[in-house]
Amino acid sequence: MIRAQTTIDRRALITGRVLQAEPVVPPPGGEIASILVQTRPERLDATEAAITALRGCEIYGRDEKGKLVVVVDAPDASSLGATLNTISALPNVYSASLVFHAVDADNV
Amino acid sequence: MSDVDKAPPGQGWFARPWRFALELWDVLIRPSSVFGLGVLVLAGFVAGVIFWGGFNTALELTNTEKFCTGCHEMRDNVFAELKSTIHFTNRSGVRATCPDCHVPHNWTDKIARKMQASKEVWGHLFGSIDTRDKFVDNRLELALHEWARFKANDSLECRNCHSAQSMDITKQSPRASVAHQRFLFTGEKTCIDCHKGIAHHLPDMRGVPGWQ
Amino acid sequence: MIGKSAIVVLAIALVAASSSLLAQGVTSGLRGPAPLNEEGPAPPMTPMRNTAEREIRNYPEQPPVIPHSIDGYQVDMNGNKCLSCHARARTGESQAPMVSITHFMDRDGQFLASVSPRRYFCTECHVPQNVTTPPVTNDFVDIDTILNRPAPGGHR
Amino acid sequence: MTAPKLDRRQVLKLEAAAMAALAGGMPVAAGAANLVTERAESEMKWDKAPCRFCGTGCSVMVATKDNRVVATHGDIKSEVNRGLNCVKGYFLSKIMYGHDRLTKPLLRKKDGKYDKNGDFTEVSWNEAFDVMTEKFKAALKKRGPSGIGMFGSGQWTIFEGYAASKLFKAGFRSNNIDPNARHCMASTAVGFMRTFGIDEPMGCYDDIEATDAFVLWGSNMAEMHPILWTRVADRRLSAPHVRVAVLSTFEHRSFDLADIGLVFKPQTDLYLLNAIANHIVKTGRVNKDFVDKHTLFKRGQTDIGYGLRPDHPLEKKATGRAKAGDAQDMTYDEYVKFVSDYTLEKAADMAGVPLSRLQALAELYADPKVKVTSFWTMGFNQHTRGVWCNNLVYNIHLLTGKISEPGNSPFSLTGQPSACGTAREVGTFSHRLPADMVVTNKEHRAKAEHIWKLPEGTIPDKPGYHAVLQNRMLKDGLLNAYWIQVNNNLQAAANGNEETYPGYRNPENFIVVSDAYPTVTALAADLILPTAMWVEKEGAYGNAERRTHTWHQLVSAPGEARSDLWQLMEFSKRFKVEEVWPEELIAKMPEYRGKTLFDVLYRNGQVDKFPVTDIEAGYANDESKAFGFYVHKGLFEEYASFGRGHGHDLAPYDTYHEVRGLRWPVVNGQETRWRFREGLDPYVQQGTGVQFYGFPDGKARIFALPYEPPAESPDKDFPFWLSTGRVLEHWHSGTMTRRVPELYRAFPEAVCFMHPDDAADLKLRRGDEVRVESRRGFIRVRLETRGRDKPPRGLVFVPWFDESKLINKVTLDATDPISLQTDYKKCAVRIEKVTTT
Repeated sequence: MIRAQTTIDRRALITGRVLQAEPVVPPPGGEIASILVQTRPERLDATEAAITALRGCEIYGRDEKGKLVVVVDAPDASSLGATLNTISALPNVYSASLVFHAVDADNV
Repeated sequence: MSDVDKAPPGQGWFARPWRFALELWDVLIRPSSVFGLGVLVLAGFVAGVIFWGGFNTALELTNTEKFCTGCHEMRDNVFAELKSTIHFTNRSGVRATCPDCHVPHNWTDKIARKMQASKEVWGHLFGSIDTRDKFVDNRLELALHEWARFKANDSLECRNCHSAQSMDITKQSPRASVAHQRFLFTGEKTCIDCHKGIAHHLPDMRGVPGWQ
Repeated sequence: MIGKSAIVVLAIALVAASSSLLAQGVTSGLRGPAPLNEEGPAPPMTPMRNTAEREIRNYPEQPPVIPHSIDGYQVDMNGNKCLSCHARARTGESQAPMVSITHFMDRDGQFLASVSPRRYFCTECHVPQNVTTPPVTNDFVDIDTILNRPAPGGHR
Repeated sequence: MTAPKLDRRQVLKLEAAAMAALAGGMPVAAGAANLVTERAESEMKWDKAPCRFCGTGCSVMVATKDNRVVATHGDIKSEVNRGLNCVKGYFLSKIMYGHDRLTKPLLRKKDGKYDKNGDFTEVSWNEAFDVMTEKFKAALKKRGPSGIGMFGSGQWTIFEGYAASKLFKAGFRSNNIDPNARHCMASTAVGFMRTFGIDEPMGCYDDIEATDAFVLWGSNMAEMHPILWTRVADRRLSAPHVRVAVLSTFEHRSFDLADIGLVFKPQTDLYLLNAIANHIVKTGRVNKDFVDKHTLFKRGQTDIGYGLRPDHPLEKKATGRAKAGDAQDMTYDEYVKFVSDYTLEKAADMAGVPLSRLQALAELYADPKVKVTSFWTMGFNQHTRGVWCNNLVYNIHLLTGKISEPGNSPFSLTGQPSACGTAREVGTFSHRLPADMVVTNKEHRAKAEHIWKLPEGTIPDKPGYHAVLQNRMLKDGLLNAYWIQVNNNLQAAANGNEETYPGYRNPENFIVVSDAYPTVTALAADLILPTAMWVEKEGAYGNAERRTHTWHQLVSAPGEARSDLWQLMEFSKRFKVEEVWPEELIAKMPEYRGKTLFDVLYRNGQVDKFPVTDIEAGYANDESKAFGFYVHKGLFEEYASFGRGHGHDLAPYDTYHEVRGLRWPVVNGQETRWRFREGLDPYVQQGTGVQFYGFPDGKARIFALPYEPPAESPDKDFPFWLSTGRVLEHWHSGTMTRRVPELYRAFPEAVCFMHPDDAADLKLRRGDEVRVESRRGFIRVRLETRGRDKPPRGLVFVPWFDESKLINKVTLDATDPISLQTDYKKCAVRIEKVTTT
């Protein structure tokens, strides 16, 4: 979770950012990933609901053959991994493949 | 001496030197009637210096890269690997030779290490590492010995040249500077913890802390 | 140093240009000033860029270049020096960026506990950079510049 | 502060969603409503295309926006690379945008008209073609069809190679057309023809996941075929029993994965190969049943020379030179006796390798329980006995029956994206026709003439000048009008100082170079034609595993740049049949009288059969627009008619735009992954089990071929071996990759890799400037004693990507006398320090 750091960050010291007025914070999470989920077509709605209920998960696409495009916004990589594992462990999910992963680390 | 010379032929291999020793002892305990005490003490001192110097010179001879790389085990494996590293060539031309890193600089440790080294001579004579493949098979064990030694003496041989006190972190790359401040200066880690494989190829690193 | 060698290069360029029988209206910056039937001097080798600053990428799928020197880094059957800092378990201590979790997917799209063996040899995709200026520039324009918007993920 | 940040994250999420939708083959639905506007505006169009670089044939996804390529990434749907690219592939997006892209034809002119010693001046296409036509007609008049020639490429698209081959062999009636694949794949192609009677690998990349052992013979896959290397690494690291053996004349990155690494003395690979065969025989591990049923034994001609000019002393004394490719029948027992001289002990001694490792390697092949995939590239092919090396490695696989099944695979890798697809399958070599046919065979010529609707006798019956011979003929003034497309032969051809450059600058010759950038070859030309590249045109490539894949035109070429295909077809309009064909030929088909070559070759009712409306909606196609018909489909379908029903079946053209390539033969819509084995290959007759149907008797050939020394070895004046090759970050002559800043900086200039002890002996240090000099020429380069390549003592390695250090001025133009491919891996040089003044 994002928390302000009180001590001087070494990286900030090296890069000179310590001189800026803003408090130095660790990079905000912003791990964005997309997951392609293949589920049993007749259980598509239930699966979609289950995924939407997970934290940081949004559905960006679905097709009646049982595919779902899930976009995850997670605070860090390990919760991203956990989310992925949770989705693949959901009932009626055949496979959940990670397609895209990037970090929206705004530290400029 | 004359007695020895006159000793009748055919006497046993033990009797001759034994008699010589007895005679010598006789001479040594008899007070000198020719030289003064001062002269004798001085001569004894000089002889001692020469003897000690000789021993040390001989020891130091084994402490050169030339000696180390006299065996093909060293020359074709670890020394060949050293040649492409920063410890062999670098911007200022100050280079490390084998004993700089692998022979302790204080005397007791050095002698202890030298006694250990007699095992390596044994290994050489019996060909336990006479091919590259055998060397590679044994590499992990050999490396573990050296890592343990560096770890135990807080990377003393590194620090003979690389004193933490003398490091100018502003001259280091940002990554090195951060790491040294965080781990080296705080004493959390010692050189070898992070710099394994800096002068030779690494063994199989599975299970080694800090490696995957 | 640089100034001096630039003068040398310039001088050679002048000599080459005046002596060449093939006055060419078109030149190649990559070839340099030496005429095709002659061979010019080799400029000094350049050092590797050695910083901790991450380079901006032109699009999210582009593998980041390595901003630091990897001279002497061993990546083979015995060990992977890169992962000793960039592996998930190591980044806490090393403060290096973690390998993207896309690297945990195997060929069949399964998610593994650690970096997939197919991604083991880092330098197939990630390369260090010499401190040098390419003689020919590149006019590539990324999507964010085209759309005049902030880069959606400059740092990864 | 927060507003732009939210936008950025949303943009990123949209991209993530688009990527996943693309992978799943679904339309992307909008997410939250407030993102719709942003989306519509920022949407990029994603399309598939094969990578522009090596023969691996990875598929990439290319994003375009406003007629520009804005991003590329590995195609998740592609079987070959499953979402990965190597560093070059990831930067494909930039290869077309080098600042010095050529956009107008450039002609050497003085005082307003063409002059060989003039300056390059911008001209119109019309003027360019006028001068070019005049020069080609003059050469034809002076020397007949042998006076003109063309040097093409394994980077030509299938259409371009086919159109060029047709224009020269049928239109101009000159077989003086050869691809640069001659430098790259010729030994492999001839090796296949000699052992199997049909070209190209029987296996495919799926062998990688099925095998127990990899053996790399003169192949640095870690740098040259990075994506295949990721598959090899994946297999080795996830299946602990798998072994990797790497053989080379110097240590390189592939040794990082090697269980068995062997650095052998140059040329002794011939010895090692025979010794392994002997080991298999001696230890009783010959698969007798397989050998009896499916193979024959042949004794090859020996003392065949080195492909140098005929007056060279080595050629004069080579007794078997005239019949280099011949072979006589022999028995199994005679073969056993032949290889019995080649013991592992002798081989280890000759090659300077540890016997224990050689034994371990031989056992991989001999052990019937171990499936072996052998890979090789230029170490075998660029070899004065390259065809022999290919034959000898097949011997090993045939003796053990380890062939044509998953995991057991002798596999030659290709260096160019369409060395297989264009150079070999289309048959753009000076001796070949499509579908493995040759110009020297009357029936083959007749078949081609029939398909092309041409009079009998149109195609000349003698092979034309091959790559190396073309340069010699240019220098000797016997080849006077010469067109070079998609390659950089001044940089690539060996002995450039004595042969290539004097040939191009010979006042009797007119040299045309079609290229996207001012390469050294272009700078040595008289006319430069600006050329469209990669996704600026519709294209098709064929990779090393027989996979044909296509792409659409995605953006327009800059300025007046035009594709090679347009150039070839447009140029053909300038020749009337009467100007290039003798009267007796025209008399056989008088309806062609008065027509242009364009009409005869491309407006023949076949090539122009498909209307432009057949082009998939949403894609530009500049050539088809220019000529008024769907050029690519027409050329492809006519070409495909050569191979359909003859073991080279291609699917209908439109299919290829839908899939990530298919491996031929494609029969009943099914691709073929392993050839010659019943159940896997539809061409194998039932009940035969295995059938090498390239030869009428269905049998493969096992060859007895000895060790013979190289053309040039180090001596006291030139004490080092020189080997040349590539590096990961640059592809071939660096024309594209050195214009990508990230790739340039990764490996800015060529260096000379040397053993540190050799350097110390010569009083040289890392970073010193040295002259690498042979009997033919020199270059100046910096010395490297560290880094990725670690030569043994007595050998240096210099990559050839750097046009500011033309290492091929130093190399020797000795070739394999059978395949006529140059040996770039062995010549003698001396290394001297450059003393700066």
